[in-house]
Amino acid sequence: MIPYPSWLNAGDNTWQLVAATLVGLMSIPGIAVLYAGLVQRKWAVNTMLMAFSAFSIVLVAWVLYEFKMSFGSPLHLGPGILNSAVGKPGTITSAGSEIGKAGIPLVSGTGAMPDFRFPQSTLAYFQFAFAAITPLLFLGSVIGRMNFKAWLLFVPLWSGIVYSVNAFLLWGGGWWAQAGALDYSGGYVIHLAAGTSGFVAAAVIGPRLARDRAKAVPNNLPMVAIGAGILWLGWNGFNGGDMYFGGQNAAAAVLNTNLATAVALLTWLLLDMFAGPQRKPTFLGAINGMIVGLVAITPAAGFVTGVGAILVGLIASVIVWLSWNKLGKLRFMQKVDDALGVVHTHGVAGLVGGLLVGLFADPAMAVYYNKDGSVFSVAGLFHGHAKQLLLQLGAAGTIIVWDALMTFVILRAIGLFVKLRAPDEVLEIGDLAVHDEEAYPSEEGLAVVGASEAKAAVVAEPTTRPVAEPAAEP
Amino acid sequence: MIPYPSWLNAGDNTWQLVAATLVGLMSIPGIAVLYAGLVQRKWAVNTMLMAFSAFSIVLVAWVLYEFKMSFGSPLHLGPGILNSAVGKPGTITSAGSEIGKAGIPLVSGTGAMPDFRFPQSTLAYFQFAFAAITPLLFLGSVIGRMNFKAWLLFVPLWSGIVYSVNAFLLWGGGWWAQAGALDYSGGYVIHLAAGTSGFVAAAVIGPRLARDRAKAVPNNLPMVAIGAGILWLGWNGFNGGDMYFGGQNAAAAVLNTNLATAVALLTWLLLDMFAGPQRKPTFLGAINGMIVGLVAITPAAGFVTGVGAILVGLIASVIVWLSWNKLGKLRFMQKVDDALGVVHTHGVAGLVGGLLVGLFADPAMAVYYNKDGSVFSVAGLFHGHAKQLLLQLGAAGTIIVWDALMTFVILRAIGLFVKLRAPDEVLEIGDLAVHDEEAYPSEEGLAVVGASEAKAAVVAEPTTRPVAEPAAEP
Amino acid sequence: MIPYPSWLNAGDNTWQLVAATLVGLMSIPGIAVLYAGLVQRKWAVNTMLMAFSAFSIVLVAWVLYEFKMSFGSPLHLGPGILNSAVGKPGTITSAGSEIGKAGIPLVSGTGAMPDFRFPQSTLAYFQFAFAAITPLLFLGSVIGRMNFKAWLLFVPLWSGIVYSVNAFLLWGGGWWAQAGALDYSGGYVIHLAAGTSGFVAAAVIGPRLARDRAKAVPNNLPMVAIGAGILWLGWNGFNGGDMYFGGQNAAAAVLNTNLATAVALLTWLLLDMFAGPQRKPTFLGAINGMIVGLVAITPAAGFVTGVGAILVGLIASVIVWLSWNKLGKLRFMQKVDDALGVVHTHGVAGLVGGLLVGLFADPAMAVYYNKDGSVFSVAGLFHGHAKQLLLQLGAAGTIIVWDALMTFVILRAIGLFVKLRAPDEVLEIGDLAVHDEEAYPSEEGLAVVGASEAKAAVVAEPTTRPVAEPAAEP
Amino acid sequence: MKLITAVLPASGFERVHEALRTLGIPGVTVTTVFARGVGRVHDEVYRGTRRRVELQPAIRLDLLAADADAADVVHVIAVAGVLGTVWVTPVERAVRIRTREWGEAAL
Amino acid sequence: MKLITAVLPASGFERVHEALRTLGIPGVTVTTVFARGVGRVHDEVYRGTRRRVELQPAIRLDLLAADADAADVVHVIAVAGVLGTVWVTPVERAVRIRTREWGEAAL
Amino acid sequence: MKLITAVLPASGFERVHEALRTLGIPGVTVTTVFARGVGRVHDEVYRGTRRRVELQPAIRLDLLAADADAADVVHVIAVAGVLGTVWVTPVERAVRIRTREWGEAAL
Ligand SMILES: Nc1ncnc2c1ncn2[C@@H]1O[C@H](COP(=O)(O)OP(=O)(O)O)[C@@H](O)[C@H]1O
Ligand SMILES: Nc1ncnc2c1ncn2[C@@H]1O[C@H](COP(=O)(O)OP(=O)(O)O)[C@@H](O)[C@H]1O
Ligand SMILES: Nc1ncnc2c1ncn2[C@@H]1O[C@H](COP(=O)(O)OP(=O)(O)O)[C@@H](O)[C@H]1O
Repeated sequence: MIPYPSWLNAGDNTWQLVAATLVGLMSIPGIAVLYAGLVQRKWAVNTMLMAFSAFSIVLVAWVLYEFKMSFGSPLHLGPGILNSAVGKPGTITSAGSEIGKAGIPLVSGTGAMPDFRFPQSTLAYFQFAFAAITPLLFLGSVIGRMNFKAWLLFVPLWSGIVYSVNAFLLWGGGWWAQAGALDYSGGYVIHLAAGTSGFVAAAVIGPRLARDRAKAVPNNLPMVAIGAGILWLGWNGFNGGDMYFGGQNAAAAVLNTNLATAVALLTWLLLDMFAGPQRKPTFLGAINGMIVGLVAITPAAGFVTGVGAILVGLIASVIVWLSWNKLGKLRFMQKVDDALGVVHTHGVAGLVGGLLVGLFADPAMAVYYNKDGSVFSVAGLFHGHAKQLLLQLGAAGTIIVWDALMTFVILRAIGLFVKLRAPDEVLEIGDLAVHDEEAYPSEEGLAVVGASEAKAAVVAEPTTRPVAEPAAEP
Repeated sequence: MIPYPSWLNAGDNTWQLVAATLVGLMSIPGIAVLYAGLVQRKWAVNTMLMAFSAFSIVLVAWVLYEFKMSFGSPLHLGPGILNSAVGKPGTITSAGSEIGKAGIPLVSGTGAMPDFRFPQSTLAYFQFAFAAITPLLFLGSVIGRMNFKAWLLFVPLWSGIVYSVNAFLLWGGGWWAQAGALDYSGGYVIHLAAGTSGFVAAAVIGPRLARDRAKAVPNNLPMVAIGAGILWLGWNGFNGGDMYFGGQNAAAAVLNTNLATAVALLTWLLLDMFAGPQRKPTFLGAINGMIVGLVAITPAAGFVTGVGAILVGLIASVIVWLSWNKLGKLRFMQKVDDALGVVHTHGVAGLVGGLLVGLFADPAMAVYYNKDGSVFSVAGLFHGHAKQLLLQLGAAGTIIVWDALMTFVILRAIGLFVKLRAPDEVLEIGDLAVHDEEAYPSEEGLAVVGASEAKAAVVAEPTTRPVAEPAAEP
Repeated sequence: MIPYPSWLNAGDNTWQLVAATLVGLMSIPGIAVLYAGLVQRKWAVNTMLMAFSAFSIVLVAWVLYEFKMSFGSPLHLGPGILNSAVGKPGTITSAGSEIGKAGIPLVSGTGAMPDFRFPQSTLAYFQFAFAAITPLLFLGSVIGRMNFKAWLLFVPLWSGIVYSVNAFLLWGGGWWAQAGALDYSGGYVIHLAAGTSGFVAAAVIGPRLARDRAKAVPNNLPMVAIGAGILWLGWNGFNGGDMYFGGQNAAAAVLNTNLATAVALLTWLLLDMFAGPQRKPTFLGAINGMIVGLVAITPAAGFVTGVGAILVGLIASVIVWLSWNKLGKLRFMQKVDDALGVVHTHGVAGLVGGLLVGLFADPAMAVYYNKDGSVFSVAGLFHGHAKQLLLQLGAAGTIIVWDALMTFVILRAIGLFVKLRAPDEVLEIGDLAVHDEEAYPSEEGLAVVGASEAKAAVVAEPTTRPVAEPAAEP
Repeated sequence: MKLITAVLPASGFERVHEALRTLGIPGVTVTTVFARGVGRVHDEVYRGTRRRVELQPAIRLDLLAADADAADVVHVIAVAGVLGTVWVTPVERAVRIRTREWGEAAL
Repeated sequence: MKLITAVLPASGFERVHEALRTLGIPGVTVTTVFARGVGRVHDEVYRGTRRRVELQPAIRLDLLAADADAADVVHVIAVAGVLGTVWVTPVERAVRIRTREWGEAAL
Repeated sequence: MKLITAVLPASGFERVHEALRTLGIPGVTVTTVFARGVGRVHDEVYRGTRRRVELQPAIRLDLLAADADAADVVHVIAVAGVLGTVWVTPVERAVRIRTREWGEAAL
């Protein structure tokens, strides 16, 4: 008896499943508690529930239609980019599509990469984790006013219409992939998408209450640290898994990811200390820097060397720091209430990282090997391949336009049936009005009343006097 | 020089160790902080210490006698089920039993599964993680009144007498395994067991103080989110590891687990929104749904297809929602103070999941392969094997009766030597009385007094005046 | 096309990357939130930022010079130990050093161990995680008064000068490794080093404010539980990864690690209950015991049997409990303000564990296998190799002297340029003074003022009256 | 008009509050405070360091009452409570903001 | 000298505080309290168990004013506020510790 | 009988509390409040947004004293403290619930 077929390699399958689990942890509990700690106390529960429910919704959509739209056979909608912009929807719930060998029609078997060594369920689950984290990221733009029901509708529509096109174009063998645009593990598909869509959604839905914007301080920084730590280390799976094998490029991607992140964190920290308005190191600034580094290295992780990773971290952190502290203070930007600044830390950072691939991608960084010993790898402008930068620009433009447009359309369409914003009197109160729950419930409030059935018991409770009595002895 | 013997496959060994680590994380910090956030503030420390100490106790018991009782050679106690209900106790602390090849006498080499490809220490550690989480789960039934010393005695006894029998019967090649009853990774052995034993223990130990029951609100929902997130993703190891190899069935089990969980979470959410008493989505309701999905798919994970997983999530969530909101409100159920409702989310959910295996198990889901290319798999009622449902019922009945009975006996026995409940005046106060610690200590209390040795220093501290002075300048 | 070269084994590479990720998680968020929960509320942000920034700094130093100093070719500085005490500094940022096969000049290819089966980036990243956690550990000694800028300078200097020597001597094939001293995964290199350097640093920098020392209660025990849980399970990678392969010895190291930890936790718990001053089980005591077990088994994990692991846990826990509760109360020890007691839980525990290797190391615990089937393993005093104890003593002495001395020198040198302590008026206030942030910000403070630009908006906000109105209805 | 202030142990507060409701006192302001003598003096011990906590959490209750009712209210509190202290201070005037009612009408 | 105490809903507090600043009142002590009638009575529901929370978080404001100013201050608070209650108690003497000023000079 | 109320900076509170203990004052009610002037006015900056925090955490102390002792108590507080304000209001009657003692006996 043997445990699995010969096309399957337990090492590669394990790596992929572990990478997927790490990416899953980045969403739940990672982003959920990172954002729960960053928002006002009165919105923490709402934020977490939006995260948990979006994660669930995307998985259901994913197995029912979205995976095939992202990684299936192309749906030929017209000429040019329309010929391979999205896949035919379909389910992946049968036994065959769970335990059969993984494959992406336009990629596997075309010589673009080696045969997968794991089953389709591994590929589907790994890619689900990426699809799921994307709405969670731009949740940061719309928290504090979005109607919960509208969110439940928005997520499957956005994921099915927007995300699947992003993924198909760059990873499913779609038009931009064929043209040669690169996105190692989601600088465009995920982060630029989240930044763009979040910003548009924030504009369409409108700002939080003025009073909330003025008073929006975080509520729990250690909670932020937990989310941030899980994000950082979880990113080992996020970027490490996109070679699809537990090989040398995966390891290099992991090291580069950490390196760019460390540099970006320190860069932001030093900018805060020596150029910031208050000239002090701040924890939340460092975390911003960290996220910028993680996001910016994402499209580049396995394509650049360590030097490239250091430069990506440095450049992205400086640019986003300026974007955050200067651009973000402009009247124009203040009009749109991107609550947690996703447009900077994910949108700008993802864009910068994607363009830097066009500069720094180094052909010496072997992704795969040909049988003859030659390597499969990619090159950017600094390695004699100027066209790569154009390709990166083109792909970025496509993502920005498509995502912005469709986010707008989807929200307006939902707005016909359901209010996009919760009513102001609900916003005044927050979690308690939306969910009858609050983040840190206090018994004091209740000591004061008690549940009606319980009250009689409490008031009459015979233990009160004798128990309290000894306390008076001294 | 070679790193390991040829029977060992690093991919499979890695998968198994990672799976074990994920299950370990589900207990510590997962369950520990999930429960710490759900209990009253005054019981958070007690809850966490019970979790950490039970985790430790089970490991010591595991290597000294329990692993062999669960997965060793059978102890022939009589005819029928008694002939193979439990293994002979023994230690696994020698070099040979740590680095030798793994084996389960009644399973390995019988043709029921392929040879293990990892050492005995991997098997022992993996299975320990399951043994350890079980008492942590039913801890949720008894928190807020159980005497800590009684807990320290209860855990090794329950684990040795009850858990090892459950495990041996279904996983160690015992009577029910031989008969063909199925439990992919612990719907019965762990969750039905925890639900049953927790309920009985809650009844035997008696309820919390009436005042505590009335005021028992959670204290920290983001903490709950952390525990819940770790539970969800950790379950990838919980269910993914039970094929014992990093193969196609492991991947399918992971995908199915997530799918059932997502469906169950959304089902509970929608029930709360459209059928619940307050018609609002709640975070803790969603978490309940999540746990129900995870538990219900556990006995089925690698036996059903994606469709099966969706149905398991849906059916289990509806049934447990009703059990929680309707059955749980009955006077009868209210009498037993199952503090966190473990009987619903683990007991009922595990039972429902186990029975649904008898319906949905699909022979197309290959667990292993025979050399001739045919597959080893199992079938339920809907795939022509009606008997499976009976087997599932029988195994469930055995677990319920044995666990309920022995939990009762063990607690009564312990009660002869140690009080099962802490005294009422201790219960009034909680953590501070039991451990001299509280969950969120405040310096205000101390500012007010200070430690006696330190007081002199503080009062006389020369810095106070000059330091405070500048504050008055403006 | 093939995914990776034939010298690479995906299973081993995956194990190593996962182990590294687990160790990374131990630092971020593990230690960061463990310490953030243990310190006074007013120092939580400072502690976390020091942790995140040290983690980043070490990685940058690591790829630029430190990895080569720890695991590169020896720098011949003189006779004897000076001949192989540290490696030649150099970068590892080129493509070749990222995707080429891993190697340690003085170890690989010398017959001391099998050839690596993963790339250099895996080795570099794995070892980075150890280098990074070391300063985070002794951060616990100096929190609550160290100047943040001095910390930013101290970390790269200490890591480059002290850590790299420790690592080279014992792991990089340096003098003590050649002599036969053993440190499975860092009892000396990391924990003894952290304990020693932390204690010296605490002495050099001076104590916290007397008022702070008197009132230093932890602020969040569930946060401590999260950090502690991640530490425990993360240690599966910490000790499991040091065989460098996903083999039988890795599995045994994991099981032994957990076993020693469980025993040490329970030992401390029982000592607190039956010998402690207040005769009560305490959560933070249990966590101390847990850390002691983890630390003490670290140098021994794959060298001892299960019985050895139990003894290591038991002996170390008793000794450190006495050290903590008796030695630590002496006037001499009180003079040095080792804020979180790192000298006990890491220094003493690491030393005890290292010496116990000299007693319990069991030749039956195969680390690697020779082609002829014989095993490579080590033996301690109880297995006929008395010299091992002397070697362990010698290596410990070297570490203690070198680390103490250089920590002193480095700090004094930094002190010439930057104040080592923050000024007293900053210490009075804590996080708010250093970072303009606090751990649990409250909107109450702000409700009271509001940001100046925002105030107008708030005061004039038209919604206030109508929104508040309905509240008055009942 | 009088201001009646009571400092009560947290555990006994429900009884007093219930008694006041029965009496028909609608408005009451509740503050969480620290007081001595309202709970057991206890130690907290973190990582082996013992600290005495002499002030325990308690509940402070402020309520306005008409001159005529003040004695009754104090009596009710004293009877319903187990531990704690009550005191009465004179109030010169009171305003209910919503209705702008002054004096005893504002109660 | 008078002590003026106001219990206000948290959301209306900024307006009152701002009004007082405009009036030039420097010292004020703010306490977070629980009060009835200052917010919507609501339920909290955890895991299916409903509990009524009748007392909502509110802000209590204490400030000392000279006899002559007391009426003005009360008026300002009543006009700027929306809900809540204000009352005035007599104060016999006050000391500003830093300057050791007594009486109305201490304000 | 008098009610003496002091608002003190948190850091100076120990000294005052200690002084009162030396004076033999057993009962005292402590509330955590927000006050101005008791600490450095500072800014909090989260993610680049600066907010001024003018009210700092402080400690409010209420204690009842016999008419004869009130002046002494105020004096002790004023001497032991560094910053803050103290004021005295008249109390008409006090009850210690446990013993049902009235008036000055209740102190
Ligand atoms: N008699 C009272 N004693 C103490 N506090 C009171 C009294 N009356 C009102 N308050 C405080 O003022 C708050 C609002 O008062 P209320 O009279 O209920 O105003 P409204 O009728 O406008 O809602 C109350 O919740 C309470 O805290
Ligand atoms: N008129 C007042 N009413 C109420 N509280 C006051 C008053 N004056 C001062 N306080 C309280 O005392 C604290 C310190 O008073 P302040 O006069 O500002 O002292 P200093 O001038 O020494 O800083 C204030 O923040 C406030 O809380
Ligand atoms: N003189 C006082 N001034 C202010 N508060 C007091 C005074 N006396 C008692 N209290 C408050 O009431 C609480 C209980 O009073 P105490 O006289 O100690 O009651 P008992 O003697 O019944 O324990 C005290 O902790 C304190 O908060």
